[in-house]
Amino acid sequence: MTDTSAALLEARGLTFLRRDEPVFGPVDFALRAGEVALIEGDNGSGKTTLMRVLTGLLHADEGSLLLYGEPLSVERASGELAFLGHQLGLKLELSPLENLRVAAGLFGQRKGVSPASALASVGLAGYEHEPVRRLSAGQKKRAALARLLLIPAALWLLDEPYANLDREGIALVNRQVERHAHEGGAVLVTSHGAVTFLNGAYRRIALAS
Amino acid sequence: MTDTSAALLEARGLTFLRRDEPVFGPVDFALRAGEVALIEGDNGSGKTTLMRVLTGLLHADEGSLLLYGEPLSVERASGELAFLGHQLGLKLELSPLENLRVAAGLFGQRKGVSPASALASVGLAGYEHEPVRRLSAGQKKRAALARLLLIPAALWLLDEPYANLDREGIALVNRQVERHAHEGGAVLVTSHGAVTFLNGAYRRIALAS
Amino acid sequence: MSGARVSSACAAVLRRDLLLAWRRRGDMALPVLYALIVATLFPFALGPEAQLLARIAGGVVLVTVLLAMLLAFDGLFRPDLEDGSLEQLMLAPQPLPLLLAMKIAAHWLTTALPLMVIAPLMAGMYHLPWPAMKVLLLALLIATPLLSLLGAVLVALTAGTRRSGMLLALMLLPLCVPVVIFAAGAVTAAQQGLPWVAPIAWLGAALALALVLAPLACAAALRIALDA
Amino acid sequence: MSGARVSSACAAVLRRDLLLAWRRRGDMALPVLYALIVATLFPFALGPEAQLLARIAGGVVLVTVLLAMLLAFDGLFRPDLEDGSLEQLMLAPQPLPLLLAMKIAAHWLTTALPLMVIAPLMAGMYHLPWPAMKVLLLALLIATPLLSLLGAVLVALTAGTRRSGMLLALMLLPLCVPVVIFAAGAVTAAQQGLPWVAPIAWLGAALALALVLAPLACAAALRIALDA
Amino acid sequence: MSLHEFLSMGGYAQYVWPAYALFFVMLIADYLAAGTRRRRVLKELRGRMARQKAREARRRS
Amino acid sequence: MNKLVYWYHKLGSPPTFYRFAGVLRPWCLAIALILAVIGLYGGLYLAPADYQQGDAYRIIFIHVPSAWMSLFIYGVMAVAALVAVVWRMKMAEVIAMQSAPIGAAFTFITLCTGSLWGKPMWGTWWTWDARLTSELVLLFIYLGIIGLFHAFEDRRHGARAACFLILVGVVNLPIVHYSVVWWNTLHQGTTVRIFGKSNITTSMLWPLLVMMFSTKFYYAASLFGRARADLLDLESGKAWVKQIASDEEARS
Ligand code: HEM
Ligand SMILES: Nc1ncnc2c1ncn2[C@@H]1O[C@H](COP(=O)(O)OP(=O)(O)OP(=O)(O)O)[C@@H](O)[C@H]1O
Ligand SMILES: Nc1ncnc2c1ncn2[C@@H]1O[C@H](COP(=O)(O)OP(=O)(O)OP(=O)(O)O)[C@@H](O)[C@H]1O
Ligand SMILES: [Mg+2]
Ligand SMILES: [Mg+2]
Repeated sequence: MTDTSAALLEARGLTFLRRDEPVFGPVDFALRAGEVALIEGDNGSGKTTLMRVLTGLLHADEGSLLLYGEPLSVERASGELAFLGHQLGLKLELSPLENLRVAAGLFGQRKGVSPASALASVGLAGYEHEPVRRLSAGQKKRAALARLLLIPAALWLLDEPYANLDREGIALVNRQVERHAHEGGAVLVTSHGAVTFLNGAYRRIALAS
Repeated sequence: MTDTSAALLEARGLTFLRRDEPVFGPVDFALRAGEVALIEGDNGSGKTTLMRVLTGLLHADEGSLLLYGEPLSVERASGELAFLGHQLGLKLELSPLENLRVAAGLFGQRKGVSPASALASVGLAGYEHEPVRRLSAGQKKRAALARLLLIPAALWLLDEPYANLDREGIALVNRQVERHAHEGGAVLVTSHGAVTFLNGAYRRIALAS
Repeated sequence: MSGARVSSACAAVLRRDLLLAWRRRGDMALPVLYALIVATLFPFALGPEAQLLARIAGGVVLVTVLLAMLLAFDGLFRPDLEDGSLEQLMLAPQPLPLLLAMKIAAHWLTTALPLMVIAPLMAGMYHLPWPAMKVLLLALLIATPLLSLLGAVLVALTAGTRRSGMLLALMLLPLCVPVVIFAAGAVTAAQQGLPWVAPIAWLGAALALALVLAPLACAAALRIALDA
Repeated sequence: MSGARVSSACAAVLRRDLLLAWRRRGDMALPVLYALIVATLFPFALGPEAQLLARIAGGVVLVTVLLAMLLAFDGLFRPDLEDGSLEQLMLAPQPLPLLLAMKIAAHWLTTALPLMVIAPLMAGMYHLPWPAMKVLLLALLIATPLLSLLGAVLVALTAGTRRSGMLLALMLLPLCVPVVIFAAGAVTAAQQGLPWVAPIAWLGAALALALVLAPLACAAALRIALDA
Repeated sequence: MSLHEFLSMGGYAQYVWPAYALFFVMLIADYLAAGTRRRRVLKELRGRMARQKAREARRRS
Repeated sequence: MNKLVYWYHKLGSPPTFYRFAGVLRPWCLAIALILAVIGLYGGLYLAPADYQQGDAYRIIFIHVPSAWMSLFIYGVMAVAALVAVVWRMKMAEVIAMQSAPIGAAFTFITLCTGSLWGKPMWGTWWTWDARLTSELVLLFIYLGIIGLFHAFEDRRHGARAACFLILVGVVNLPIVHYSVVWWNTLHQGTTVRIFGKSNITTSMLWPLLVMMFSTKFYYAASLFGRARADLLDLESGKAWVKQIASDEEARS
């Protein structure tokens, strides 16, 4: 089916222009199964923009983007990747459980994981039926992280997953990322240049602003 | 007219309730002319809420608030204080100069200061006629700071004035605050517990979360 | 790992939107109230003469329902766009037009259907006779999903802009003109005892076409709107 | 230090709002287009019979202008609330009701006045005869500021809420009923050659009252809406 | 007056009885709404109290 | 006077009001039910058929009390709203806000029963008559108040805004009422005259008055119930509410 020896995700000379000025310069990298990479850059250096290009929602103006060695498109990418952006994609009026059920309906779910168990493993046991509106910012983030655990995507794109989280939450993300890489997935994480929370020596991709 | 020996602003047992739970505990302080004080607290500890109570826009549920020894009300407070909040109060479609002219019309202006000179002294010379929409976040903040220089208010309430500013901008705020205190004004500044930018040993008012 | 089936994905989207509408049922009532109030205002402006009111009943009810639907369109994609749910929908491994069709169906069920329920009430207050009322309801039953579908495409196009309400009205109303003409034509014909099937048939044909094409166009428009 | 005079503060507010409207003149055109299109839809819905159209001309123009104004009300305080300008206005050492009166005046000038300009056009499309047209314009000239003032109070109340458009319509329309009755009554009377001064005089009296009370109520409502 | 006569309301039964039915249905629904709301509020409150207790227990341990 | 102030403060305190309302509620409901049985017996059975309207007029025994209630409740809300806006009294907010759905229900009943009565009498479900139209507008005013209340995230905040709207609506009510009257007389004479008091004989009048009192007591009972539930929600951080929650759990 797909060429499994090829990198899971590969970018070659990727550039995104806004009014003919590059938001981020040419970016090259290849991400294989089991790898974690960190995208670094200051505010406004184009991290979020890059992430959205990688999901296929935005089109790069120059360069090419390959998923399993084939050109990436929204149709091709969908289902293969899980995206956690600045906006969490949770409905405030629904409970975390109801939100996860929708995700499971859309994306399917991993074997051995249920919405309730995913919530429990991000520390939201007891909050399953509370409307998301009433959760604190950190708890909302956790509910969004539970979606990653639930849906069967190989590539995780995490845009500033640490924001709003306390120490324990940061450790939770790190554990989650490492486990996913260990199980054969791949993870891209963005972070402000100054502070990094991922422990371990992962590959760094720098975006100059 | 007003009892000048009394503190410029005095809070006694000030508490603000949301759904009957205190957002910040009883706060007591007195601020005299020439003083600067720092309000510290974590995210969500109630700093912004306290500031809005001090402007008279929100009503404290318990405790009392005195301006020049008299109970504070919006009518009494207006004109005496200048407030810089999370929202800067700038119109994005107007230029910094036009924005400042509106402020001068509403609040009057200090002797010897004009909108243009205030803009120059916050480093926005050359940007007077650009719509605020096209300014960077830091430049917007500077335009809001210029308003403080322009209008004749004795008490400054600055809610996180350092956000979005670079090193030079931070130094600018510090100089501005010190000069204002020196000229007989009083300043209240909020800041996240972790990092403080004000140099000098100012009084600290801690809000427990 | 097990992927999701298309049917369960559609059910999930439909159920989610209906559940959301139920949780915010206060908002759901507003278009209905709006229509009722607009319909109430006209007699004040025109005088309470029963014959005149009966003459314009069909037209007023149609235009009022249309205006109320128009105002509710903003809620079709904007909330999902703002909280990131729309991105998640677009990243799902399912045909996007189908998922959007489900969203449109939910929107029709929660905004147009309540309007259709009160349409007889409004028409009754305008003294529309029963045979014409039947035709009016039939016309609404075909015209409102048609408008929902057309509106969805335009809402998708304006999804990325700031003040989309007015803009939407501007773009949608010209499209509405033919719909209104045919629907009102059928009602008037019925009121005068003339055959009214032809305009309804045209509306039906347009609806069939829109059912196929609108979700596709909507998906394309959303992709364009988000790509910025 | 020199305080600002009340007159210069009022001028500053008025100038600012007019300037802003000018910078966003595209948005300013939208209510006008909206009214035009709604007014266009009715003949399609009712058929082109000149006599019927003339009969309902006054009412349709009034209700249409009202609906268009309604849609523009959202822009009265919300932008200022969101960017913090409103707080600055409330902290100014000037009587808030006066400053708000200036904002309302600017809003009337930028939304209702253009609508008044096209009102004759719309009425002409409906074959309203000239003597009645004069009365219609006079009625609009008094009714629209009245609506602006009443609307401002309610907009101020909903300033703190999320989806306020529909809610505003719901709250405003009962207040509109008397206004519409008197304005339409005058136009109908003129059309029938009857004396039309009495309802206009009533409207004028209401306007005088609203001019005094509405800014005060508006200030109180805003203080309530912001106090949370 | 027979029961039938009473129920037929002199030929106006189709207007009188629906009016009375509406009156009672609306008021009963209105009255029950308070009880329903009260039960829901208390249920939510008990959930919140249980969570608080669990959190305190965790903190103490 | 002192006694009045004492009770003002006493009933202004939520736990006291909660207990007070809990005691009174069943009594109010019982009285309402007994009066309703008596009134309906008198109205539906004892009273003779009207010589003009036949038995259709019997709708009067729910229509008119409901119509009176729709206006009476607005009056109560206006007083409560005034107290709430001026003195920021929490109980007044609760009473004003919890009365609104009951008032809306009575208004709706008035409209529907009137409509059901109008069909046989006037031959139409609805005419744009002054009284009918102003009652419809009253329904919209009620719904606007309820809508505004629920539009705010914070409930006390919403209550304060809605109370202000109630006061604005008070000014509006007579204007709407009279303008609608003038409106109809502007174009044509009153088409239908609702018959005057003189037409009512004592055998019809007393059940009407009994029903009037019954609806008043019903209102009190319903309001107490709603206010109690609302207080539990509003004060859910307070010890007395937690006490009630754990007590009820123990009992069940
Ligand atoms: C939808 C239709 C109707 C509505 C909205 C309506 C509304 C009202 C209202 C608001 C009142 C209270 C007026 C006040 O106390 O100031 C009232 C009273 C009354 N209505 Fe109706 N009504 C309707 C139809 C009818 C019909 C069809 C009849 C009888 C033919 C009727 C007979 C009465 C009577 C007898 C009173 C008591 C008048 C008095 O003594 O104050 N109503 N109605
Ligand atoms: N929709 C947009 N239209 C125009 N310019 C945009 C848009 N979104 C972002 N930009 C600009 O593109 C640049 C890159 O933005 P991006 O959001 O990718 O930065 P980022 O690295 O994610 O920053 P942050 O650390 O604040 O999240 C910024 O200069 C920003 O102002
Ligand atoms: N409009 C509101 N309605 C309800 N709760 C609010 C509202 N605004 C703030 N809060 C809550 O009140 C508390 C204090 O908020 P506040 O904004 O004063 O915090 P802060 O100290 O300024 O935080 P930050 O450092 O993030 O600015 C928070 O828990 C917040 O969730
Ligand atoms: Mg970013
Ligand atoms: Mg803050």
